[in-house]
Amino acid sequence: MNKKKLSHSSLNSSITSVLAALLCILIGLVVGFLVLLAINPAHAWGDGFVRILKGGFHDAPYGVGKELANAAPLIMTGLSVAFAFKTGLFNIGAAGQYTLGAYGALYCAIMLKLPWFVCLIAATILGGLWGAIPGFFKAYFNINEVITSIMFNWIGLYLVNELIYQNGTGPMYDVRNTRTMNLSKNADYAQSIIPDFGLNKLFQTNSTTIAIFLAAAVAVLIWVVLNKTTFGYELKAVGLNKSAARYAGINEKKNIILSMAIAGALAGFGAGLYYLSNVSQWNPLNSTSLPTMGFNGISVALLASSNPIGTIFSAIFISHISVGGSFLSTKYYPTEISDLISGIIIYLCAFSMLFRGRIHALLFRNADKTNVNAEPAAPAKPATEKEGK
Amino acid sequence: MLLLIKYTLLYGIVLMLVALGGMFSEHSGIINIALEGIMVIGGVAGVLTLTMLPAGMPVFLVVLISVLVAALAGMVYSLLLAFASINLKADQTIGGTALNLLATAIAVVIAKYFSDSGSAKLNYTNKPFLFSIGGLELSIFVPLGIILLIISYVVLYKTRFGLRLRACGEHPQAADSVGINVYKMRYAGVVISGALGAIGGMAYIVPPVQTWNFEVGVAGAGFLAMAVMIFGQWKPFNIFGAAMFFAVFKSLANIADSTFLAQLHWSSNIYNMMPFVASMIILAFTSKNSMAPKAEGIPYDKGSR
Amino acid sequence: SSASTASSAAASTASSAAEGGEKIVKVALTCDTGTIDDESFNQACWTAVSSYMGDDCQYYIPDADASDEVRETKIRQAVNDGADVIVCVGYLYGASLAWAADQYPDVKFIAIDVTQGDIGTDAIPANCYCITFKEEQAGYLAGYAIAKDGKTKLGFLGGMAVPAVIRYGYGFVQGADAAAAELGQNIEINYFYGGQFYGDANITSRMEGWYSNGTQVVFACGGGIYTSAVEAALKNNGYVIGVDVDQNYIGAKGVADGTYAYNPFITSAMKGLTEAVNTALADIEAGSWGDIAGSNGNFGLEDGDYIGLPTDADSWNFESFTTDEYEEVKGKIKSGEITVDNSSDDATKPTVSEFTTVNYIQ
Amino acid sequence: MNTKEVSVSKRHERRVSRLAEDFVIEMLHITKEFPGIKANDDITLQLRKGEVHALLGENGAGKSTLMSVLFGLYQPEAGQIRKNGKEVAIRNPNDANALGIGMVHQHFKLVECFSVLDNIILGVEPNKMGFLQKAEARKKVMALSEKYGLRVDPDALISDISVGMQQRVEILKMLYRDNEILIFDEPTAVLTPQEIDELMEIMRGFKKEGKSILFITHKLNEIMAVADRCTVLRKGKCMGTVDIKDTTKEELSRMMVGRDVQLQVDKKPADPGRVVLDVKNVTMHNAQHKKDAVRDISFQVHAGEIVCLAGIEGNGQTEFVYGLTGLEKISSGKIMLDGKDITNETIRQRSKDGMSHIPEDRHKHGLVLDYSLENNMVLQRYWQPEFQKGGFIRSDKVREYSDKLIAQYDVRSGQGSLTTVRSMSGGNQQKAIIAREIDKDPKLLVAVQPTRGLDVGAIEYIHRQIVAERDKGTAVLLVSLELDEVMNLSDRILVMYEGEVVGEFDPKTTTVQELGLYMAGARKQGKESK
Ligand SMILES: Nc1ncnc2c1ncn2[C@@H]1O[C@H](COP(=O)(O)OP(=O)(O)OP(=O)(O)O)[C@@H](O)[C@H]1O
Ligand SMILES: Nc1ncnc2c1ncn2[C@@H]1O[C@H](COP(=O)(O)OP(=O)(O)OP(=O)(O)O)[C@@H](O)[C@H]1O
Ligand SMILES: [Mg+2]
Ligand SMILES: [Mg+2]
Repeated sequence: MNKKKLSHSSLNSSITSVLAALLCILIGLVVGFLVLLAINPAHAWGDGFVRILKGGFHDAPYGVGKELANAAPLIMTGLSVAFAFKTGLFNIGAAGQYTLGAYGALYCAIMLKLPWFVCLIAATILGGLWGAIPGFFKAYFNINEVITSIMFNWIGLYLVNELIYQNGTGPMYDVRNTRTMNLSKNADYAQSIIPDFGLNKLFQTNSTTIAIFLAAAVAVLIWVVLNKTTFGYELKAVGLNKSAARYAGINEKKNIILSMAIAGALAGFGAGLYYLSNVSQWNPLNSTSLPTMGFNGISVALLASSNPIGTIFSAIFISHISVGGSFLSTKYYPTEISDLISGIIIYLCAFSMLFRGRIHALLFRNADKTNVNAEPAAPAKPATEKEGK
Repeated sequence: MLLLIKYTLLYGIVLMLVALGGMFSEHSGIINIALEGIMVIGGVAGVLTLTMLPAGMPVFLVVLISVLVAALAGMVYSLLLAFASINLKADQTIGGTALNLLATAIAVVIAKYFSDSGSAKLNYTNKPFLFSIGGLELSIFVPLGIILLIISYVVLYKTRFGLRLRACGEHPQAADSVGINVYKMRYAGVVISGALGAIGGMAYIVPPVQTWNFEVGVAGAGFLAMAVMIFGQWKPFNIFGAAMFFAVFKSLANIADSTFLAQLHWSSNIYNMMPFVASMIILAFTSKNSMAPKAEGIPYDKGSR
Repeated sequence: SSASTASSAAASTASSAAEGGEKIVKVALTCDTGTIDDESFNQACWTAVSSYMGDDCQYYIPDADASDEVRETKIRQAVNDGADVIVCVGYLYGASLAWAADQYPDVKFIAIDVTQGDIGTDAIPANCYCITFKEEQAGYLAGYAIAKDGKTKLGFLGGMAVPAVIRYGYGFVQGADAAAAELGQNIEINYFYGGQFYGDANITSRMEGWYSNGTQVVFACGGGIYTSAVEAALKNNGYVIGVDVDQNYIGAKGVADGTYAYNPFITSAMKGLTEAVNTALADIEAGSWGDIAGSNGNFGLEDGDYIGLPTDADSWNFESFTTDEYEEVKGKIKSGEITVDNSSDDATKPTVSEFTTVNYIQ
Repeated sequence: MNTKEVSVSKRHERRVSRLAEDFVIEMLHITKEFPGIKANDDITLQLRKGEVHALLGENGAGKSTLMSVLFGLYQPEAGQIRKNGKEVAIRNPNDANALGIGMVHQHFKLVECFSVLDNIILGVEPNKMGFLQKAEARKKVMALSEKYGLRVDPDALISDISVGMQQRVEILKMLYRDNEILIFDEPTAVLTPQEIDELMEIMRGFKKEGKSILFITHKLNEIMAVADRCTVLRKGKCMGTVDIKDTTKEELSRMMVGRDVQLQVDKKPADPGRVVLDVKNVTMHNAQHKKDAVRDISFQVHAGEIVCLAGIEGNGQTEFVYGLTGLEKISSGKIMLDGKDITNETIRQRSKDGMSHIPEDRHKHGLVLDYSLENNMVLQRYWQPEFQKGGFIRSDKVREYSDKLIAQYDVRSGQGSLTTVRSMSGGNQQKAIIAREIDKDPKLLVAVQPTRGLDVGAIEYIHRQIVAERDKGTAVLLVSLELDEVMNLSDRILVMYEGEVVGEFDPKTTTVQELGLYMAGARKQGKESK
């Protein structure tokens, strides 16, 4: 009977979360449409709203391929943030960890010419290291990870730029392109590119690799770790109550660092997926903005209410509307409309707990009314009285 | 040297203003991570106002109106944070992060809408904001900032409002139990931070150039200001000191090649990194007795005990 | 599938136009970075296109940090929106062009600042016409003129270290060096890339550092970055040299509306963007696309007046340097008497005489 | 109301008590609901002028809620409040304050980093155009402090002063506002016996001044000592009001829980076996102060006996327990558990070696409040092969085990094993911890204030569990501030003062008074106590 109750109530809560997310999306889209109307009413529907809604399908299959190529790293940064959330930490440092991951992947690909999976591992490790630092500061100095992560985002950016650029002489730096070497332009790097198994052909793109499947697989793995293992139990316990975890014999310092390291590793892995799919190259001259992938990860995690499986879908959605936004005609609309929409959605997500409550109340009003101080079930009582004496 | 002072002041005042904003918000119990976004909003509002004011207007009025509009915009924008985190009890860091993402998008959309060419670039004049004393050119934001600093100190420590505000950030239940409206005080804290943050955003953009591309945002200055606030231990004058400390690094990074530091041949990446590294080190040393308001980040629920 | 219909539709209109006298239906301009109103590179090209085409044109600019993929998407979009001629502005389009030219054989591509090397194919694709300029010559002229004009402390402020900017810069150094050697006068050049194509407090403060340390003129070479140089110059009675187009009008406008106390633009190092784009579009409509397609028009002084300084009285703000001297040195370049090294490798700096000190700042 | 009626009512107190004029405050038919529960169900409480009126009830009976309604923190769904016979609306603490109602909350409402003075004036700051005028406030505070013997240093920070002193600040807060009706919500839970006596004295003083007092406590002794009348609540309902003169402790507790409660634990004499815990010369440094928190402590606990560490709060008990259980490192000394040196073992290892720990602070250490009850039930054992296989949690086994404990220990909650522990009442949370720790079958049970803040029913239950554990042969180390508990439960008592063990006693031969002297540091046994 209890089992049934569990599956029932957890199903209810997932339905509620999904509905809440959909509601956020709906409101975001409506506001987006209003903005389109305000800017240029004549084209708001066909040239504006429909393009955003259609996303990659506006230019299928190419657009869809692009959407997937972008979704893969987004799933990972989303997972990075979501994983940290689940363990009680706010990883706003995914951008920095992603930066380091990019460096790791590109260094192994360009300098060491290693196979793609090795490069991916390198990206994961470097991202993990960069994530571990704020974890360390949190564990040993009790400094809020948010502030540390923010600082290490910038430190990471400057560091990686310096390492790659080296005043224009860096061996990974392609002076002609002002980017790192283009992996697909040189047969030397072929083994470092993630295989695509015909996906590029299918989508008529150059960078749709199996990255999306790798990312989805990792998401499932993270879900299992968090929900089914003792390791996940420990991590969550530390996140929810450090002192109690310590009391329970869990090494809370180690676990905080581990949590952040894993979160960082996930972000680093995402960078690996992105750069090793050769979606883009690193531009070390850019010293004023962090990779947006890192911050969009926060959006993804929020939209998924930190459910690892949910990040797969929310990442694809975010990627969908931003590809849609990029198909907006500059003649009528700024492409930033899609950023605006996702910004609004995330803002709404920030208090989606409220929606969730309302939706839950609406849907399951009669299903699970509970009384906190309920008397225990009848048969339990005599047994305890006997026990007491 | 004069130049170093000038740019240290210029940049330091920006950081200080924004950090003071953050301080008010945190003393009321709300972590305002949206400062970066508020700066952008303040910047775009102030700059737009500048472009729209008629040419012949007296300098004094130009400054007054544009700064007020910026502050107002920041206050309105910060209401979004206040609403989410006070009324709806949303997670403050998450709400703030969302507002940061949103701010740049809003600023770009607005700037593109208003600029003639459809780019996110706005042209304006900064003349009304500059004046010089004996060869040292300063922006109006320097005296304004100093005044706001002193006012901040007085308000925080010498007035009834300040006492109540701090009580709300330290122990909202206690404040509530003596009849202080915690929600109202928190709104006040956040809105003040909106105003200061927005003025800071304008101070960041306007004095040094007369064209701004809003796609750039404010390049992390808001986040740095948060570091300044922590480094300054949530106290006005300490924040001033911390801001100047950061600003010296920043200015050195830029004018290093005009000073003896040019010999070191450090790249600007290294200079840029330094304030962050320095504040990490200092944070590590001062972490043991942090003065952070105790209730910051925790939504206040009248019902909970 | 909507894409394929769209592109085939575009293709068919293009081909029918070809039969009916090469009428251009729609031109798309795609930029690589910066803004459309950067008062230089992008803007000059856009002005050329829009004044030629009227309403039948549209521009596309990706985000600041876009990838090849994104640029390909921009081209795709342009085709989907019905463009039959696409002007790709900026060397970053190289890789995307390799793909696009292949993908859309019926679309005509005019690629500005793009070389075969940038595209990376064995030959320039048959439906692509590359336009490049010898920026080093423009830089040389500016450097020579300013040093000849008696300025001894110069500065070069690049946007990002991209090939065109580097050529301008190195040309500038070579020109200034040549004048210094001629005059037997020691000169000093601060050389720096801002890493961005816009001005802000960082750049302004650096420029103020230069000017207040005696730098007289800065060659501001990188889209919107000039704003910082101008800002700093005005505070220190310094001057700037414009780039790409005659930027004197910016100063004049500033003086007129009171933003600037005086016009700080001494001169500008120009390349004939508008002319080149206009000529190419006219060639298409005149039916001579076949002559230029698949080739690289590398415009320098040898080929005509594609490069130079503005000689209008308004724009000529030198103290002593005369137009005659200018014509003389220009002639020498034209004739090949002077060759300007056209390296655009950031890592190898131009060689200079003992009169010149270049202070490369990282 | 008029004076004549007052004097009449004084003469015929009992008979005419239903006359409205008799009371300063009347709360009539108050109902207050929270989601899922009626915290107050048609409760009527009438307070006379100049009386101490006690409010008694189990945990969660609704006492604090009722007082919060009176103080304007909550709005009732039904019922009315009258002051001096006139109906009043109390929408917030300001209204309450205006009516002369003040409250000392169960958990102090003081801003730690503010000075005493700032805390007192907060909310009613004397000011000129918004600028604080502290000088006059200081004068008034000093005068009040003088008058009622409430010694405080107005400039000290709250974080630097003792709990007793903090309570004085709370009381001064009420007096500063000229309150006539004073509510004390469990004021003695945190005080030492001496401080409790002091507080009782102060209350009597107030009574003499004509102030009326509402006094919530779980300690029947205190009610008997100071209260005039007592209203009893049970599960949100009013069980009636009685005169203290006419009642007994037993009757009160029966009213409260609805059955007879044994206030005295009956237990067999102890039968101590082998030495289970051997503490040798343990010293611990204190992070904040130079003085050592724990100084050279040595003692033993045998199997089958309950040894109690008694003492006033802050004399090193907490630190010592942290050292013993591994939460903190000890500076020197040695700890042996059943013959094994565990001085440098990890917390996990100590647990494996047979140590169970009922922590002092159940919210901080004892529970992960946002975990489900079942997850909390295995907090100390989730890693055992019984509950995991290859790193994967065997959730069916966890559920089974948790259901078993819940049934066995009568842990009440809304959704059984799936309940989020945060939503459970304090008593049931404590029961869950006790179930978990006892079911581990420990060799040594360290129980720190196992009944803090619980009602007599829950206390009785927990005491029985601890005695049963002892009878099974477990060594029990009890740390308690509650002298009744100490006397009731222990087989041996060690008194700690300033980090040292200053005496060892047999509960059968010692008295509370004697213990009090040792706890206050007035006396000290020779070194033989080791
Ligand atoms: N803020 C709240 N939200 C929901 N339910 C609450 C809230 N406060 C109290 N309750 C409910 O009201 C009941 C009464 O709580 P209250 O705090 O008044 O009890 P109490 O008698 O003071 O208990 P204790 O002796 O432990 O202090 C509780 O059992 C609880 O279920
Ligand atoms: N904010 C809240 N939301 C929901 N329920 C609450 C809230 N605060 C308290 N409760 C309820 O109040 C009840 C008792 O809470 P309370 O804090 O009074 O416990 P307690 O018995 O006094 O324990 P303690 O001695 O630890 O204070 C619990 O059943 C809990 O469900
Ligand atoms: Mg209570
Ligand atoms: Mg309680």
